[in-house]
Amino acid sequence: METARNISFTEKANKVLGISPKDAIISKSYLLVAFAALLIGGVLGLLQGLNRAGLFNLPTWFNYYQVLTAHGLLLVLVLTAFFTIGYFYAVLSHNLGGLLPKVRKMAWIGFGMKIFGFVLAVIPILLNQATVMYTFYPPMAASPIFYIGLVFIVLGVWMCAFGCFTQVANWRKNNKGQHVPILSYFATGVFVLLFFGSIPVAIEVFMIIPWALGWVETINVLVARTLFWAFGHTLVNIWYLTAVSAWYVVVPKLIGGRRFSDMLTRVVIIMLVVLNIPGGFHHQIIDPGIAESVKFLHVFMSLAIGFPSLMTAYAMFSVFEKTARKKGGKGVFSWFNKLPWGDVRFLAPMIAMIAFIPGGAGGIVQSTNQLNQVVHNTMWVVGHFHLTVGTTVVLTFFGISYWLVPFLSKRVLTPAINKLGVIQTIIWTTGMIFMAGAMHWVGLLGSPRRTSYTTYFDNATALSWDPYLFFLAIGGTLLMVGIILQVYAVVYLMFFAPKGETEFPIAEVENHATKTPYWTEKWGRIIVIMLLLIAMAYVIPLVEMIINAPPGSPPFQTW
Amino acid sequence: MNQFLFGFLLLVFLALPPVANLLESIMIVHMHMQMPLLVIAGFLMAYYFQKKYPAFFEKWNQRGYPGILLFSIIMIYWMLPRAMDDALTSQTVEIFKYISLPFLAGVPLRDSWAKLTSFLKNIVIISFTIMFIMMGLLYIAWPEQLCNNYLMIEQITLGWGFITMAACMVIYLVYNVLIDPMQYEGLAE
Amino acid sequence: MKMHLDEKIWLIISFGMIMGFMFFTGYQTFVLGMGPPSEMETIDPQRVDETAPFDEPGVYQIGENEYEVVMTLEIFSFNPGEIEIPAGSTVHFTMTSKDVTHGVQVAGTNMNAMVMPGHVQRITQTFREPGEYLMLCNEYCGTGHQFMATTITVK
Amino acid sequence: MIKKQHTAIACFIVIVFGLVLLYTGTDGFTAYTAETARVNQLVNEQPEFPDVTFTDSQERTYSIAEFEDKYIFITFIYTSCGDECPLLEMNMGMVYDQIPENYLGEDIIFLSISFDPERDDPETLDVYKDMFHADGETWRMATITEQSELDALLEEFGVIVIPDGKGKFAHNSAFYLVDRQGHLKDIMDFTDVDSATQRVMTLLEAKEGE
Repeated sequence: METARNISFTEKANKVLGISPKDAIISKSYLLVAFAALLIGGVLGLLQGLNRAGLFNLPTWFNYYQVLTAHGLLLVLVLTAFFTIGYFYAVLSHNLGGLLPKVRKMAWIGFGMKIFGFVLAVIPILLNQATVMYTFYPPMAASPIFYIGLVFIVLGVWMCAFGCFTQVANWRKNNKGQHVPILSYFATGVFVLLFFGSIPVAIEVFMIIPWALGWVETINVLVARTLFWAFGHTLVNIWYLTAVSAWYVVVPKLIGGRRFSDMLTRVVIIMLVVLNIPGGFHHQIIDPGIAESVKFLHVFMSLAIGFPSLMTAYAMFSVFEKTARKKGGKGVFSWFNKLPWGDVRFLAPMIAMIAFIPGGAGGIVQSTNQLNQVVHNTMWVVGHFHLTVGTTVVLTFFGISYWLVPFLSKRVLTPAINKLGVIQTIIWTTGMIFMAGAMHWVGLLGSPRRTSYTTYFDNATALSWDPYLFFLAIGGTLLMVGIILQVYAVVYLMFFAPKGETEFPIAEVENHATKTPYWTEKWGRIIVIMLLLIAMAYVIPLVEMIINAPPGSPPFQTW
Repeated sequence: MNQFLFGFLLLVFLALPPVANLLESIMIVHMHMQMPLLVIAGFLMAYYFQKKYPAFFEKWNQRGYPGILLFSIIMIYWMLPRAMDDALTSQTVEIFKYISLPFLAGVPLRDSWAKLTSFLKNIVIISFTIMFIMMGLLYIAWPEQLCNNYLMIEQITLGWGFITMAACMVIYLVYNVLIDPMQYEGLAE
Repeated sequence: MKMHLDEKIWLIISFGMIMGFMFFTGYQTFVLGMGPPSEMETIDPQRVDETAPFDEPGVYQIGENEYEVVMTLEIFSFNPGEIEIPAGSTVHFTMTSKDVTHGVQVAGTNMNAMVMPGHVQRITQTFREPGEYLMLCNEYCGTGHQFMATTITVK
Repeated sequence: MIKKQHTAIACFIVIVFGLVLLYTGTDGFTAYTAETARVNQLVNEQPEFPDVTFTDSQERTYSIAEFEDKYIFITFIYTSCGDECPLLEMNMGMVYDQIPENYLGEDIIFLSISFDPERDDPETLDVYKDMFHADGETWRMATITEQSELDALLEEFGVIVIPDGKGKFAHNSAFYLVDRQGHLKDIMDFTDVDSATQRVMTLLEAKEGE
């Protein structure tokens, strides 16, 4: 117990005075960029939805596929990455006694690199020289500047990851033998995944750049695609892990309860980190050049991620029930009424969690061989990730923003904004039900993803899809309204809300909780196990793809 | 007791003919998945034996040397290309695999690992790393099929599998050298 | 670690569910032969037109009610463009791409496969009901992607 | 003190056990791969060439009795093979060229056996034969159309053929020598042409001395 006295002065000061202004501005900048990306990406999304439904024609100088590339890049990469980093740097600052000066510097360098990289990537998109989607499958070749931009984004992310590791290592040195606070533990897991998950895409981009510049003639298409999905799949699960952190730690506090077993929470994080990267192949289930046995192995790896998610589901509902019963809720379901449904900080993540029930089930469907074949590359997939990323993750982020932004700006959440938030959440949910629902359904009928409005020469089957696409457009319009409200709320809370103190909500563990074993802190071992699993998943197919490679493909520009 | 049960179930599961056939049909899975899983099964079951015969382990494996030696010998034997082929063609060798890996490698590994000093642990890891690198290079570079039951491409894959395993162990060793646990763990444990 | 009984039951159910999925997937793939299209054959993507069988794309009858369709894909068309077969035929598609990655999907059936340059892809589909089936490209392949489609007429 | 002894004894037992294990596992440190073990065993056992019906490049059919009282120099191949078989056949040709003409056809016959009867019909074999300048008489190329007979031969002579699912086979390559009584005499490394020639010549000349 000696170590308890070691808590540094800054840490105490932080608890009393709130976040230091220098740290706050880092997180605020990240969040502002995130929500700016949401606004622009949302507008582009609306244009697409309207075009897809045949209600609106895009001009030739800014076509559907350009819009789609930008929409994907802004929302999948910028919004989520910037929000996650902003959120977790606030966590690190709050949990671990303020950021170290060098960590702060690293966060700023990372910020600059990412913005610079992003600008580099966007210019060719606007010039219609990089209309390759955010998945940029070779042999489609964009302008080399696009890929160089991506390199800077990855380097920026790595900078932030190392900032986090430095901060955590420093804290542990000053607090020997103690467990890293749970949210910082989540941050460590997320940054470990961000770092290792982006290595494959970095390799892919380094393969592409000399090829796009014309220094080498051909490229191995399948290897590039495999490397992309080793990263792409990890990425979505990183956002998911970020959302899960709020569910485990923040939501129980907001409903006035305690959080679920600390040990189990850490085990879930470890499992999500260890099992994540090997799951990428379920995006390639119907690709040629990968043996059926290897695909089967990967079905296993993909489904394994379902296990910690199901553990999470149990944990959450257990916390809800316990808390509500303590408040006098009775019967099998009536305790449900005791939850603070009128509080947007609870409502948004709660709906997010509920959305993950069909979202996760859809995910299991897609990662299973035969079912994947039915829905692969149809609108179903788009519906799926608008349900998981667009609802589960983003709605949790929205919920976080209602306390994180005022916490950072030393302001308070007013009842009016809370009400606006509740309305926003309902609009968002309705919009997503329309949009994701229509997408799932029309996908089952065979409508392909990533295709601008077409009737395929007035084909009867294609014409029968139109009514569903119309629902998609309605959903998209509602979502646009939701985005405007959300961005307004964030700007208001950041700059105009009344001054005051907002608490960083972190729930306590149960009183009689069992002690968490110390091995959970040994990240070195966890990372080695993760690398072994990655090797198990990727050595076989990559050796096959490289040794038995067909002659490579030259670059194509098909837009 | 739970651990013994899990280990035993794992062993039974691995011994089921369809599972065994599937795992043995791919060379790298045979060596780097089935065999380690068998060792893990033994590792889990060891707990029961340690509880049941504490005197035996105390007497004959006092400092862990004989145990780790036995573990290494069994592992080396199963790294022979010959052994893998024999396991597929001869029933006796296959049965020997299911006995030797859990009980002669997994059990002594658990008992010995707890008794070895960290210096010796590192020595063991280093020797296995060197062995894995050499086996890896052999499998990658050898111009002929080393195992009659597996294709050349599988052999190369297995070679790279060895190299990646070795790389993981190197990372672990570097981590052990660079990071002093005393700096982080203190005396609280 | 202390675990409640209901939690144990939940974890066992979760684990069982995942293993169940695995079992059925494995059974369908390896026993019923319903695995996903995973052709391992490769081809030089720049010499597709000179490589058999793709030097002569077309529809070939290979047995009673059995056809082989040798097909090349390039932006933004399928070759052969028109396919006509009698109802109840089983069609074996042998496909490859001459340029970028394409996807082949026939709406209203389970036929769905990626076609990548450098790789041959094979998939078999039986068309029982007569009708016009829409075959389209479901992987973004360029500006004209939305026009890359053809019909399979089943009589 | 006693405890230290226990450790020593245990280590000793383990090492002895290990040596025994490795000794038996490698046939006394002679065979580290199953291939070597197989060759050693075959040469020791000298199995008899089973009764099969050949179909050669000239569409003749005959059994092993055709070559009675002659040495037979055998390779196992398939003509669609890309890398290994042409090399094997080229080396076989080099052995063939070094054998004095008077032995050819009289005391020794060269025989390339295809294990891919489905594709290697007489015409294919005939074309393949010319690629290596085999005359079809003293160096014949044949296949065994009856699958069960073929399998029996491959099994008996330990030739392992695994189809890779892409129309190719993985197989082990060597020179096989069958003696005048129809028993397997030796299996030789096909990459070492000179030793193989030497071995064959010694056997052929031994007869002359009789």
